[in-house]
Amino acid sequence: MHVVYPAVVSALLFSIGVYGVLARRNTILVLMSVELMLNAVNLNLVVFDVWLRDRLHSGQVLTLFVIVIAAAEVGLGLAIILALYRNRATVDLDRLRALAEFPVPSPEDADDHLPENATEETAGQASRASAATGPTRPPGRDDTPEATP
Amino acid sequence: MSWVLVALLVVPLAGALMLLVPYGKGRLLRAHALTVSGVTFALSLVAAVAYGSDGAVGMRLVTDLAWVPWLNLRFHLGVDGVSLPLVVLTTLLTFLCFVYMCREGGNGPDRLPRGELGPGRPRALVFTLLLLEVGVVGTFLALDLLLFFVFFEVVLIPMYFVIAIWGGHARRAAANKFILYTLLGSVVLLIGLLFVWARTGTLDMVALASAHGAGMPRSAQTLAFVAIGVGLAVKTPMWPLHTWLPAAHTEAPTVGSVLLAGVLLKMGTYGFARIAIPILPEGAAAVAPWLGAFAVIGIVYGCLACLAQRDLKRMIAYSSIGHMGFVLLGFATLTPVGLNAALFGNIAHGLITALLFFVVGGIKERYGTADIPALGGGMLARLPHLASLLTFACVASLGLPGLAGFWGEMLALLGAFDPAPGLSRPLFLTFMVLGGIGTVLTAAYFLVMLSRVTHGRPTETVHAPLLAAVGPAETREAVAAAERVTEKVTADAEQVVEETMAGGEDSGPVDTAVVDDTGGAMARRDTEGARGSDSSGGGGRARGGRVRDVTPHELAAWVPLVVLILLFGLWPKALLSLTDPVVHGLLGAP
Amino acid sequence: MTDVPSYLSPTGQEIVFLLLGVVAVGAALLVVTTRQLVHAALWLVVCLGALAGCYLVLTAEFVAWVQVLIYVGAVVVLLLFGIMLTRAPIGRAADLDSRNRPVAAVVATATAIVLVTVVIDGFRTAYAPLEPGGGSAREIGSSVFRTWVLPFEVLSVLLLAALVGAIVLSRTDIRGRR
Amino acid sequence: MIAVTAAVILLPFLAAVAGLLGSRFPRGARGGAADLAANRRAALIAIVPAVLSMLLALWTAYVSLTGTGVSTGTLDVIPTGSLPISVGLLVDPLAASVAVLVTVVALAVQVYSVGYLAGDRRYPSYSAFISLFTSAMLLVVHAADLLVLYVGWEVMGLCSYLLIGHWWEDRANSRAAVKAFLVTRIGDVGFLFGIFVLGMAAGSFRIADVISQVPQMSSGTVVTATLLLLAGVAGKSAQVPLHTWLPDAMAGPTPISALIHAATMVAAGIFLVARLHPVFAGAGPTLDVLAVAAALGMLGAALAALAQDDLKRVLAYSTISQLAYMAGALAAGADGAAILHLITHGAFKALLFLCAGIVIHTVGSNLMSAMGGLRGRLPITFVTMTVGFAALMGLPPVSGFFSKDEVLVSMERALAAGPLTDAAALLLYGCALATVAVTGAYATRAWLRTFFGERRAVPLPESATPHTGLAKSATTPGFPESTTPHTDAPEPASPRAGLSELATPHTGPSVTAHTDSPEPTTPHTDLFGSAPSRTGGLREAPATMLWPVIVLAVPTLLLGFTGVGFAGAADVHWGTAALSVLLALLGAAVVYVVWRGAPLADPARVLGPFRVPLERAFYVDSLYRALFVLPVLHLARLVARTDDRVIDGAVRGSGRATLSLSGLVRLTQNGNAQLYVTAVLAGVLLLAVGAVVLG
Repeated sequence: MHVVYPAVVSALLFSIGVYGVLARRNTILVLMSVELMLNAVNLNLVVFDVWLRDRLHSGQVLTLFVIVIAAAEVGLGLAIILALYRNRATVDLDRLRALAEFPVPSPEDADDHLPENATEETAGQASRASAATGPTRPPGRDDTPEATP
Repeated sequence: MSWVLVALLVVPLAGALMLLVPYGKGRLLRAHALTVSGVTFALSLVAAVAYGSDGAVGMRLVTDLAWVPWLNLRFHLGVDGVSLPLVVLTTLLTFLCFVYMCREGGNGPDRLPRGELGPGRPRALVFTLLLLEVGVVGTFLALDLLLFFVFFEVVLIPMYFVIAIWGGHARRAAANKFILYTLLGSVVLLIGLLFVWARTGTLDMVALASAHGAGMPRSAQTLAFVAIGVGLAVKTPMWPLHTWLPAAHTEAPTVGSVLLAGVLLKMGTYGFARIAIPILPEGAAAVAPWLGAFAVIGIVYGCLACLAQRDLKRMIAYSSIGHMGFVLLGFATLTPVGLNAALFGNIAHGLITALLFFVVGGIKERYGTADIPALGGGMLARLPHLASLLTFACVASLGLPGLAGFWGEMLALLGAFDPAPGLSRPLFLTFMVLGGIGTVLTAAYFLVMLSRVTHGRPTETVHAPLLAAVGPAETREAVAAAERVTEKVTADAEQVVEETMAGGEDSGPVDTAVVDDTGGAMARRDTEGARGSDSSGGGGRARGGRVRDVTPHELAAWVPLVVLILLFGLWPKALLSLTDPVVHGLLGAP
Repeated sequence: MTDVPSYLSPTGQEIVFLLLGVVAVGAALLVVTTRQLVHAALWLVVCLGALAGCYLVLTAEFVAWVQVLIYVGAVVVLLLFGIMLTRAPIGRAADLDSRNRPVAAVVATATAIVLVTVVIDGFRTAYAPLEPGGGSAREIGSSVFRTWVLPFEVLSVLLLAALVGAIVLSRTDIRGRR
Repeated sequence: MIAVTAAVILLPFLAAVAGLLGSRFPRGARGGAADLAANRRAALIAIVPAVLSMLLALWTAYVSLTGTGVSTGTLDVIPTGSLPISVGLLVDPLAASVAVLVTVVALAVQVYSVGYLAGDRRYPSYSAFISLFTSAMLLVVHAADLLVLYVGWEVMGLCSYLLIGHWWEDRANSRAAVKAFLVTRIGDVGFLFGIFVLGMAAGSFRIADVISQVPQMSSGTVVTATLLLLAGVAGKSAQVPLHTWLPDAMAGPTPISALIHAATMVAAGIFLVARLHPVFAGAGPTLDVLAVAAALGMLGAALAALAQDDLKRVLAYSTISQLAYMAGALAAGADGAAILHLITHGAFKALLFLCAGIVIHTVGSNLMSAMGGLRGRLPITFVTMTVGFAALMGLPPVSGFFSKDEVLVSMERALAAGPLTDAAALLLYGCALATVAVTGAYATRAWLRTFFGERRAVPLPESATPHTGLAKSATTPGFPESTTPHTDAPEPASPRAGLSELATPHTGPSVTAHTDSPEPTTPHTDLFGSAPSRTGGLREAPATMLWPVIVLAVPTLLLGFTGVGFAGAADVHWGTAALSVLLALLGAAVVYVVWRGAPLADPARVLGPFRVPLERAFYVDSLYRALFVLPVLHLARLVARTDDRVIDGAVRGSGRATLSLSGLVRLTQNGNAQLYVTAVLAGVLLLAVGAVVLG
């Protein structure tokens, strides 16, 4: 069998997984996309094992390991998602903005960037706080994580 | 004898490291600090003695070890007439700072209390200051460009913490400004040093200096001089790169201010004398007019800014800018006399400004403020000795002949009168005239300040901040007294005055016409303090229960400075004979 | 590898593989584009099943069965449970895609182009003759328990850790230290 | 010889050090008895070296004048990298005779001060400062190197600052002290630059070398140098345009006025010109400038003196006027005459000030409107002060007559031949003659208003005089009398008043006129009547104050006869002398006539509308204030603002700019993990593509 066929299939699967990870909002869907990417890798491993006639069967064994780890990963990932759901009542990725530099005023318009007025206000705070010196601690950082429902 | 220089670095470093072992508090910490700094000072004196005074040129007591061989970096130490006085000044000032920190009473954060460790974190302060000393002494001793830079940088961190931890209200901002600004300068300095390295292939200052810029074209020298000069000028500080200084001085604790003004600023000017001018003579010649212009602007500008200041420490900080302007003017002339002037001015400024900051620190501790209007007047009546010392320091700082401040300024002006060949004489004559105007303005702001603070009637003083000048227990008592007095001011006033009169007729009188609530409280506190002073054993507390005049510890810390100011003022040869031969060598002049 | 057969005369195995591959890729596309959560999980089953078929064609039978058992049997069920537990909407939902979608499409397409180009370029001449029995349970089993026994044991520890972690995470009565 | 001279200089210096450190040593005690003890010790420390120094100076002068002439000695040479500074001393007749003047006046002032400031808590520092002052002046006199001279020159400025501000409780005194220091410092900067020019041109800072090198210098150099030196001279000797500090300096204790305005500081400038006379002689334009400044100064100051009501200010303006005489003589090329006048003026002005001190001490006010009719009460003072005034007017046979005659003759000669241009010489001579007349007028006026007419004051209790230094109570400064009822407890006033007096309550309003209150006040007659007085009425001052006066009166009377020979002039020039005496008497007569008409009123009233400008000394102070002080202060505020807003603003602005830039970058950090991953993958892709394409 031409190695190109499985290799192309796995590449396409992987890209589809990438798209899923990047484009899907629901965390469980993201998890599924991750599975797709893992499977793409698995396919590659198997093909190369066959192609190279590895006497130790490292490719296939590694595939087995990956499958096992993937299962564990899904279990853990789901546990995390559940914990997240308990705390935030949502599993939508783009509402989980605890890492945001600026506080997100409301979940509705918290998509890609902040509304203009919020930026200006915080910038103003920053400049006032740092009037005396150079950079200081960014303001409003500590009220972000728990405050947003 | 070359071990002396290494010991100068090792002793304070070891002293600082020993503090990491938690072994003792109070007295032991005091003894430790005094011993370590005292030994270091003694070592520097040993170095001075070993240096001799035969006037020969060249480095002495050299230590030259491989440091990072694959980069050809060397641990190269040495001392000559330029660095020796600065080393001694550094160790002396550090020692005096520790002596000052042993004082009793007061509420300054920079104290080494006799008993338990207080909130001031004295152990950390001692550690920091010793580290600072290592850095400064190393800077003055280093003869390798990168070693110099390393020590130059080592200084910043302890100073940052001194300001940021033990400083005043706005200390964080001041400390941030200090470190960012000076780091910026250091980066430029490093670029300049590396540029020199790249062009000449060596980092050895002695070799570079004796080459007098051979192997570097004029344009490259100019570039390197500008980079190194900017880096050093930030530290010096030169106008307009000075704005970190007032903020840092205003917020730093007394010992921080003393070391900052007395020693740290000298690192910048020392760099000019040691690196910029000897290594890059053509670059220096190209940049000297600009350097002189900035220096002169700094002189006049600093003086004018001083005239408009309200805060004493801030004023002295600005006066430092003016004085360092004279030092830079001396360098800019590129003449032996100018360099002599700059080096003399360095030492003189270190002594005088250190004394000024000490005294002002004492004032701030007693009055709780350094705001000139809030101080009122009549300090000569209230605290005669302190005010006399302030007067002395101010007079020395304004460049009175016979005191150390004069010679540096006069010689700098003399150098500007006759600058090195190749420099525009009319330009430097203009600089000289502006510098002369600067001396008048210097006298003006110091005298006006003295007039406002030391002269006049003590009753003009705002008394309330004085409550801050006592210990916590006394403060409570004073507050209580204030409340009592506020209740029945009129009834108490006469009695208070009588008590005051009975307590001590020497100090400035309290004019009952202006005894208001707080004034009454103050007098009250005074009298009560007088009664309690015997038991509290405050030996420095003046008779009559006023705020203490100069205490023995303060006197012990200040008198050496006074003596040295007088000595160098009356006998400038003591310093000039050290620097003069070296300066000729640095300039390659006969 | 001079004896590479022509691409123009595919063997039966290749045709089967390609068909299964098309199914897998199409199902994967549906997984990431469908508007219904549960459908996505089901399309995932199709995709993984097709992949298992691929493994079979590639003579890796043991891996194929494991794939069916663990992925199709366990993982997808787990995912369906997850969907239920998070009270995800059953039926069509409009907002399963985030606003990042266009960018994601661009990046994914670019990834695909790069990968496919590289793969085709790299494996144009590679040919793997298929010999049955290479991936039988015996072969793999002896390999795992002879050569790879240490990683295998480490993996079991990992699984245990994952188990414990999942329990800790999902139980509400275990609190972190304050 | 040099060693002796060094001792002359060092003795007062050591006295100063000892007085400052040792007066209260070792106890540092304060309070009545301790203060008195400290004062006694300080007086001893101050006076004994002064006596020794004077004796040595006399011996030096004797040796120098009779035989050896010039001798120099160099102690050490200080390398500067440029011209070395040679620390050396110089003795020649000029220096030796001025040194005698300095030491004698200093001793007189020290002795006088013992009485004048008895009980002042700050007497030890005061006497130490006088010693330091003396030492500095002697250094100026004997310095062999211009920079060494400059050291003494500046230290004097400091001492005058400290001494004028002796009663620093009063802001006005403090201001006067600052003003004195600053105005002289302005001149001193020019002086320093002049030294640079001279030294660099001559290749040495040694005075002898400089003088010997003058012929080799270009005339431009000499003129520049001398003009710059002249700035310093004008500052120290209170010449136009830097004279304004001198009248204000009267805020100091009266002995200080005597010291500064008679013997030392103001003399230093004249002395310097004489010292460098060969240099100045080679600079014609400078002499013209000096002549014009002197001419304007002498007449203007004399006119200003005519209108003052404050006795000390009268003397101050007369000092400016007399110094201008000397400067005029120097400009006319007669350094001998100038020095002669310097010495006689030193004697008689010190005498006048010390007498004025007694008068003020007794009356308790500086204002002449509060004096009058003191002739009978203060007979000794009256006599001595009359001698002083006579010398001031230049009446024979007092010393002033001879010296002023010399000066006038030299100016007259300058008309015919000399370094001056004709116009300058004419102006100088004319002004000098006019000044003689005006001098006669104001001296007479002061004399009459002080000692004749009706008594306008009864004595103050000395405890309440403003000079006690401690007396803070009554001296709410500048208050019009009787408006401040003092209800407070008895003050711990001056120990001079005796602690026992503390018990005596002030029954009446005890207010004194303030030292510096410029406006004439109403008579004090009824204000002090009830105040208790230790002395029980007007009486002569204590002996320590009288003796110096008497001693000083002797040279004032007799110095002229010895000086005739000294100045090198053969004898008195009777024509000029007659003219000047006539003019002086004319001025005196006018004043007398006016005064006779209304003995209580001020003769200055006939000046009419000119009086106010004269009293304000032609508004020079206001002019300077508007021209220099205010602009500088505005500039200072501007600079402070600039520093805060522009320079520091730039620094802060850079910080703020960095922050806002970082704010831009932070916008991407919106918390969306998908975006992050997208960016990471895109980056990886780019890298991969880049690696493939470029590699």
